[in-house]
Amino acid sequence: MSTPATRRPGPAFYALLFALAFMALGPIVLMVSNSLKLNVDITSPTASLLFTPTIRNYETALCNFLPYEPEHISRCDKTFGRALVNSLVISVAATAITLILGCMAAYALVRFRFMGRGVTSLTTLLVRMVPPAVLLVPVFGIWTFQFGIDGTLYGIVLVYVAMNLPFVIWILQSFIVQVPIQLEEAARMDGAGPFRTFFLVVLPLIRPGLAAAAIFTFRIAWNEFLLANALADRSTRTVPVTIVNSLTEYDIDWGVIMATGTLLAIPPILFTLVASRQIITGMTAGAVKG
Amino acid sequence: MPRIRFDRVEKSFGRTLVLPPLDLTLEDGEFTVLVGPSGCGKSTTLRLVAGLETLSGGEIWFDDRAIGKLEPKDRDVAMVFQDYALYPHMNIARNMSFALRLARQPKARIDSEVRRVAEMLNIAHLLERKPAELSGGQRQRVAMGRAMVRDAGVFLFDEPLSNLDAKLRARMRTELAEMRDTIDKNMIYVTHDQIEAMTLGDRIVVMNEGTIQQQGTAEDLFANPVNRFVAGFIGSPAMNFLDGEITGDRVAGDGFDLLLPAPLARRAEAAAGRRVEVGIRPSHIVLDGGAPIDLRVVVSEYLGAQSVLVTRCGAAEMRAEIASEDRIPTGETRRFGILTDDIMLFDRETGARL
Amino acid sequence: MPRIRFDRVEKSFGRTLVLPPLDLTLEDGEFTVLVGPSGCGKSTTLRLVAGLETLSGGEIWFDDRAIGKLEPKDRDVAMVFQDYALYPHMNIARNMSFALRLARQPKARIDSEVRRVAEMLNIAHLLERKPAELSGGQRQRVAMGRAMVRDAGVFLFDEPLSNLDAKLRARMRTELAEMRDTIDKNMIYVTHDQIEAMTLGDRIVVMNEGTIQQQGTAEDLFANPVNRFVAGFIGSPAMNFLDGEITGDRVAGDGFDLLLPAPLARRAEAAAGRRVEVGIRPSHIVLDGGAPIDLRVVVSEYLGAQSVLVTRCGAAEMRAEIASEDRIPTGETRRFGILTDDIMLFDRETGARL
Amino acid sequence: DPYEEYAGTTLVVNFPAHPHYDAAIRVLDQFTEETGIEVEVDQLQYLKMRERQTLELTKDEGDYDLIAFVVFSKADYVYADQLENLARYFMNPRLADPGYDQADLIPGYVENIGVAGGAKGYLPGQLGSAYGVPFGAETSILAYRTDIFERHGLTPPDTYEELLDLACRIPELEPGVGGMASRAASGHQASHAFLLHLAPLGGKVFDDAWEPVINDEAGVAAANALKTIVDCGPEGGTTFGPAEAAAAFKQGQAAMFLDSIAFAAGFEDPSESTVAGKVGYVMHPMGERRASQTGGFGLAIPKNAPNKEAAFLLLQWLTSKEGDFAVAMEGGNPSRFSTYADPELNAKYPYSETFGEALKFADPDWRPIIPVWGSINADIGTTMSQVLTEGLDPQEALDGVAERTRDTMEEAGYYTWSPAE
Amino acid sequence: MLANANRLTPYLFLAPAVAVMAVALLYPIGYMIWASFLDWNPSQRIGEADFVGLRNYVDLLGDAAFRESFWVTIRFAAIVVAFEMVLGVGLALLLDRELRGMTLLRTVFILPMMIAPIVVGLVWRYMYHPTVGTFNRVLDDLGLPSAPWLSDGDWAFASVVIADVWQWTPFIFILSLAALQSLPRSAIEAARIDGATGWQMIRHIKIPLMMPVLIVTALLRMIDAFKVLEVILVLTNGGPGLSTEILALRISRTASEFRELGYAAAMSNLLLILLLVLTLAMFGYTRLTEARTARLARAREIEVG
Ligand SMILES: Nc1ncnc2c1ncn2[C@@H]1O[C@H](COP(=O)(O)OP(=O)(O)OP(=O)(O)O)[C@@H](O)[C@H]1O
Ligand SMILES: Nc1ncnc2c1ncn2[C@@H]1O[C@H](COP(=O)(O)OP(=O)(O)OP(=O)(O)O)[C@@H](O)[C@H]1O
Ligand SMILES: [Mg+2]
Ligand SMILES: [Mg+2]
Repeated sequence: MSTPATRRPGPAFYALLFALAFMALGPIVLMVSNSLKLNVDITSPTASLLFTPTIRNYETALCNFLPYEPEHISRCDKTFGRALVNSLVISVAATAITLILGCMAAYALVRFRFMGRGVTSLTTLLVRMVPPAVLLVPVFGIWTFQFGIDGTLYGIVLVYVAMNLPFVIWILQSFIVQVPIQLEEAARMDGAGPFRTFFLVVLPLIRPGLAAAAIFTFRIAWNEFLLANALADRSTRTVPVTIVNSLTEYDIDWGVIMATGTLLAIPPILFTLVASRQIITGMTAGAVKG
Repeated sequence: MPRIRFDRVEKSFGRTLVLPPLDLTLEDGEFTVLVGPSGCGKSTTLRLVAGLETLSGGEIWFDDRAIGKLEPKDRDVAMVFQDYALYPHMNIARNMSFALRLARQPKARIDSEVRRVAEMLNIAHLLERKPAELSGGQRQRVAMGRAMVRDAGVFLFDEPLSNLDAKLRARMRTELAEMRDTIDKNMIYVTHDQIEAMTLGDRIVVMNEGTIQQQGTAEDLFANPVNRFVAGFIGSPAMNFLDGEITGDRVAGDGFDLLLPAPLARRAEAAAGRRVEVGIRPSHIVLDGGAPIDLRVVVSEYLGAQSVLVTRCGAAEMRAEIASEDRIPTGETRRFGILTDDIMLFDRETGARL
Repeated sequence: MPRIRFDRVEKSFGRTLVLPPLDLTLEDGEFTVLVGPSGCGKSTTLRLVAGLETLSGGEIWFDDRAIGKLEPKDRDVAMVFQDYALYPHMNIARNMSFALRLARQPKARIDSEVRRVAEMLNIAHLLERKPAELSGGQRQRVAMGRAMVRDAGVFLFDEPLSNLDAKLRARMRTELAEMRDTIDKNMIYVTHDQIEAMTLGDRIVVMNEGTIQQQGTAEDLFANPVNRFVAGFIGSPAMNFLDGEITGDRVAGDGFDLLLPAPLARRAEAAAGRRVEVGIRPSHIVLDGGAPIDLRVVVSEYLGAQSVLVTRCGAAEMRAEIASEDRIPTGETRRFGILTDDIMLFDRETGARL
Repeated sequence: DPYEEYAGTTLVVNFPAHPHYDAAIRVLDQFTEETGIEVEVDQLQYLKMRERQTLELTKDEGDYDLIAFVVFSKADYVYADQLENLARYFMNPRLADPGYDQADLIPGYVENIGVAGGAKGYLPGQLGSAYGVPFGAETSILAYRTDIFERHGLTPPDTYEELLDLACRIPELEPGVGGMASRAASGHQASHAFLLHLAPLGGKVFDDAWEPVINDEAGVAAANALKTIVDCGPEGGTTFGPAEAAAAFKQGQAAMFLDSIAFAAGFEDPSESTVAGKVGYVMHPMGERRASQTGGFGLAIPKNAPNKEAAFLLLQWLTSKEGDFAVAMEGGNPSRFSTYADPELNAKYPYSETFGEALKFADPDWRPIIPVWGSINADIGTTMSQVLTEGLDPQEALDGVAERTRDTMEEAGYYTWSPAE
Repeated sequence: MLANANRLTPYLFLAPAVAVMAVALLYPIGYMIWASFLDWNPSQRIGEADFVGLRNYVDLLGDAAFRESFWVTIRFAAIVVAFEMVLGVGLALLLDRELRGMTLLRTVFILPMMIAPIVVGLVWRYMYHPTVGTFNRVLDDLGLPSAPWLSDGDWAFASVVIADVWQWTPFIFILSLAALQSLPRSAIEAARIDGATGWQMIRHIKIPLMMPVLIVTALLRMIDAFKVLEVILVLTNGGPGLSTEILALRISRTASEFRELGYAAAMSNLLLILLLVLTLAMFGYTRLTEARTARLARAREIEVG
């Protein structure tokens, strides 16, 4: 119903929260602060909390976006911008498609008893157990020689959708189960067929689950490296691929890595902020008596 | 609008048999009220008509169409759920208009229809709220409104007014009665409220443990119950039952000995010596006149114009309904009169009325 | 057991003010019934006592302890929720025993207590089922049972019998009455059922839109309502109201002209010429005797022993309660009698009783 | 003009992310200017590049016209018949530049990177033939801190004895400074570090009949040398990859560094290095013999390349005297003696001469380049890591490696022709 | 609902997802199963590889490194899943309240998961660095001896576990939080009235009601823990020795570094079987279906086909 009367949390709660937040954030703060340092400062054994921040690393990472040419950069990697766009397109598309297909399948597995349900559901889980490393070569071969979609964005989206579907299907099942079935009954009485019942009634009510699944799916699609590296060609490469590709064995440019890592983290964090707003209480309050 | 016919309909949940084979016909345009004790299968019966449960056996016919396998949306049925089942993510207006929107009705029609029904239900000021922000009775009214905006052939109401106050309930009753009279729908209505059952139903069907005990008009059931169950179930306060034995044209038991009226005596003749239960309605126990009986008044329950006296006749409890003006002190034993013309006799084993 | 005192308690949900400052005292060991139209704030009041809602203002006192900020578990309160709120993952037995198990009662005691209450509620055969496998009324009984097994100081009942049939309801009423008499608890009971309100309540509190209209015994409220609202709310069928005007010791209006009894006439004097509403209870319209009035019978509603006649007096609707034996043909205009000793007058603007 | 026909073509080349190729990319504009051939570079981390190429080369028509390949890919690509034999191009008078001067190319590099089909299949020999040209090839040298050595009157080591002695003596003389920074992380790094010492100490992985001899005396000596170096090196050395090892040296945490010449430029860059200007370079010390590492990259034309001839022109241009010099001036690693001898280069990079000298001892066979090398390499690396961190006995460890290696070789068919024992 | 539905409906709902998975996963997996009977290097197309029957599997039995990494994997998965479940669920319970700035705070706890694994690996590698790393610096400031974070087998294992727990606890956290927020509020109110204290509420109401989600979450996390790759690759590359060489890493190296695809496929098939057995043993088929079928809502399903 409405906000329940809860006792204000005590200082212990805040202390614990602070400690946990510190642990969660520590490495990230380190990453961000190192991204503002010169390499000498990062690796110097005497480094301290005090340093003069520099945006050089960001200039390097983003050099092809800058209107000017920073002098410390001897060579500008022109692909970052394009990769960013690719990454965005791929992850958003993959997330959207995965969620839609996944929740539909989950719904079927939860609400219908039909021939092949057990097998379907277990197989779904099974395909998630295969490490991508072994799938790499066959996927590349099939995409290239059979489907002819190597190097295309939708080729990558396809494999991401498939990879994430099992997760989405399984996780959403347990959220769909919790939707009071009476609501679906009501919708059917109101003349909705199964699809409209699902999209108009069930889907809005599993928003917390969807949001959680979306965060996760987006994250995988955004950060995935292995398959993207194999399937993407020069024009469809994603940001993680460009990052990894710029690492050398000879000289880890910590500053630039941290800067790129920070930049790379921004879109999924924004996505998380938006999505986690959907994880809200009491979606089904007031629906039924029971 | 269809005539609904249950043809040996069965329903069980797992091993729990809820409806043993059930036959029932609901005529076109009829307002049928289902009553029966909690858990007797009323909701299940409605849900079978709606298509929300699969039949375990038998068939349901809408006119001459077997609908047992049809999807709910193809049955043209509107329903008010006992547990409301409101869409928690839609506001009230959208809850009520959902079916119309699905049917792609013109927006203007939807709005005016929703407003009309909402006003009738006193919830017009709540249209923007979500179900979670409503009181129990308001939710129930939304559930009601959701069915009433629709133009279905069959309406199913599952205790739609149980959480409303008497006044609103009376008003809703009137609305429903009007709806029953003006539009030609087939309506099935489940209620525990005797007044609703009696005032609304063209026909009342009394169920117990999944089987139909009796069906007929309110007067039929009240005046001529076929068995002890119906007699005890219909009428409020409920009929009193006294264990007795028939000897000749009298029936006697612990604390009473009554002369049976001629027609009843004739019917009872066959049962001479049999152990029976004597049914006496509280309204047939009067202060003056009738066959005398001594009752000890235990409690007097004030109900407004009437009061109910809880009394003891031997070990048995007897309730009598009297006008509140006639104050009876409790604790005393007093002579009352029984209008023996109206008493009923039931076989103590089978419960059948003699 | 505590005495519960509401001290200028306020509650609003966002911008919706539900309870304007409310003062109310519930004595130790008292059984208080809250009645009022749907949405008037009854459940909110109970939830405030339970600690499920935060106060927007004021304070609630249990004896001399301010409990406004206490957690529900520290208030020693048992509650039956209007929407049941059963634990979906526990079977019935575990639902009912949850509080006892939390309190680490001995297992044997828990079992026997649960069984006792379950039997009383007719749900002993369902103890192994999950809530989802129960009918609406059965769920409600579980909700009831869950509170009744407990030994709390305050019991809160939110329409606990609304989905039960008349018979079971009568039985539960008796149980509750017994509980009220034998154990010394503070009980607050919300109901829409007039009979429950009248038979159970030591005191009845009538609320409307969050404010208390009147409190007192059932007879107080029925016989001496302070305003039109209470008069119209208490009593079933509800009081009839006719617009009229006072001239001298008469009150007249469309289709009627009644001589006021002396005491009322005296009180009405001050209001001479004022527009009033005349309140006449359906039971005070009789077939013989009384002040004559012509009424056109529109509908006759059969209620068992009684029937309600819906009649027209001018444009207004009047209901009369008569014994079912006295059949009155509908459609005819007939002379009835009004027992003028019992009529009431209300100011048409303020609703206050004259 | 040999280039005329191809002017306007866009070549797609696949280069690793590596300082040498960074330098090469900087001179590509010059190539385009001179020839009218456009070049588009796809630069990848070198292991990823290898993975990508593995997949890419199986296609019917590939994306790349010219690839840079890691030296140990030579076996895989040539074996799978995925590289063009360069003979076709050097034979073609319209393409081959008469002034190319093959003799100027450093032989150790060419043999190691470019040629296959001779002895053992992966080495030069009578029937060998070139599939690639070294470009960005590397050898090992010893870098040391001149200031520390001067302060304590030390001379840079020329033999392993001296090296190991100094490696452990310096931490005593100069507290907080490790003797020598070396890569040693589990896997490829530890294996690489071990092999770096194996050849100078007189060992080999296989004998001429492909029998593993890694566990002989020289092998054990190499393992012990590595262990000594890591033990006396900077703290946490067992987790170092080359970058960390170099970083430790740059930060002054080690007095010596024995690894590829490719790191030298970084040491001299004051924006990264705290020891710039204080580094001296000498040849890889000798044990039984002088044998420095050979490695790095070569350029090759894939069989499925769309523009092979233009690609050859680019390959030839980059590895020509002029190209090699231009790249070297940008900070690359020359592949020609003439470049190393160039005074202009020496003026800019004073250490070049030492490097040129060291290259004469570059050993093309310091590690086998055969298709099954990957798993053997990993096994050596893991086992070495156990020697370094878990105190596993070197002899025992290497015996184990030898045994497993033999099984691998057996399975791969290397003993098909040798009589069973 | 659930009664009287068209028998095609479930298949229509499933079809798109199944089609995508069949084309993009099952088909390649089919290849991989076939590949486990081949001697296949990635420079070959599959048709060119030699059929070797069960040789890859036979070799696996005698592969000591594989055995070792098998146990490392099991240990790793068990430990991280246990830690992450406890931490993640605990955190979710802690943050399941309506305070100001909650969305932001929740995002903070989700952050670690959003950082690219490769970057996570590098950041932690930096923090574990023997001299300039954060941890040793702190130890140093506290006057404690520095720890061999990545250079000792047991320490490295622990370090890898810590990094994984840091990165993946958010996974459990979000899903538990979403589950908590979807709980029927009325049951919680009832329990408060029944006198449940915070812990009892968690123990008797929240956890049991979250169970379907928790089971699936633990299961998915376990499966993923068996596939963790990038972070370990960057942190230790499986070392020192084989102390952190989990199977996924070994499989990936076998495929790309050793170029023995058939052997890698055989390993991954064994991993698959292991996971399946573990899944069924730990959760049981019934518990799994229970997570799917209605424990809560009115227990009805559509029966068709
Ligand atoms: N969360 C909420 N937000 C806004 N308004 C609310 C909320 N909860 C209840 N209300 C409003 O407060 C008023 C009182 O509600 P309450 O539930 O106390 O009514 P009630 O007297 O119990 O009614 P009923 O008999 O219908 O159960 C209602 O008008 C309702 O719409
Ligand atoms: N899913 C189920 N599994 C097992 N038994 C069930 C299930 N649903 C209902 N029942 C049982 O079927 C019987 C009939 O239920 P139904 O809901 O039709 O009762 P009802 O007549 O509507 O009662 P009420 O007046 O209490 O709502 C009840 O005894 C109930 O316990
Ligand atoms: Mg029901
Ligand atoms: Mg209420």
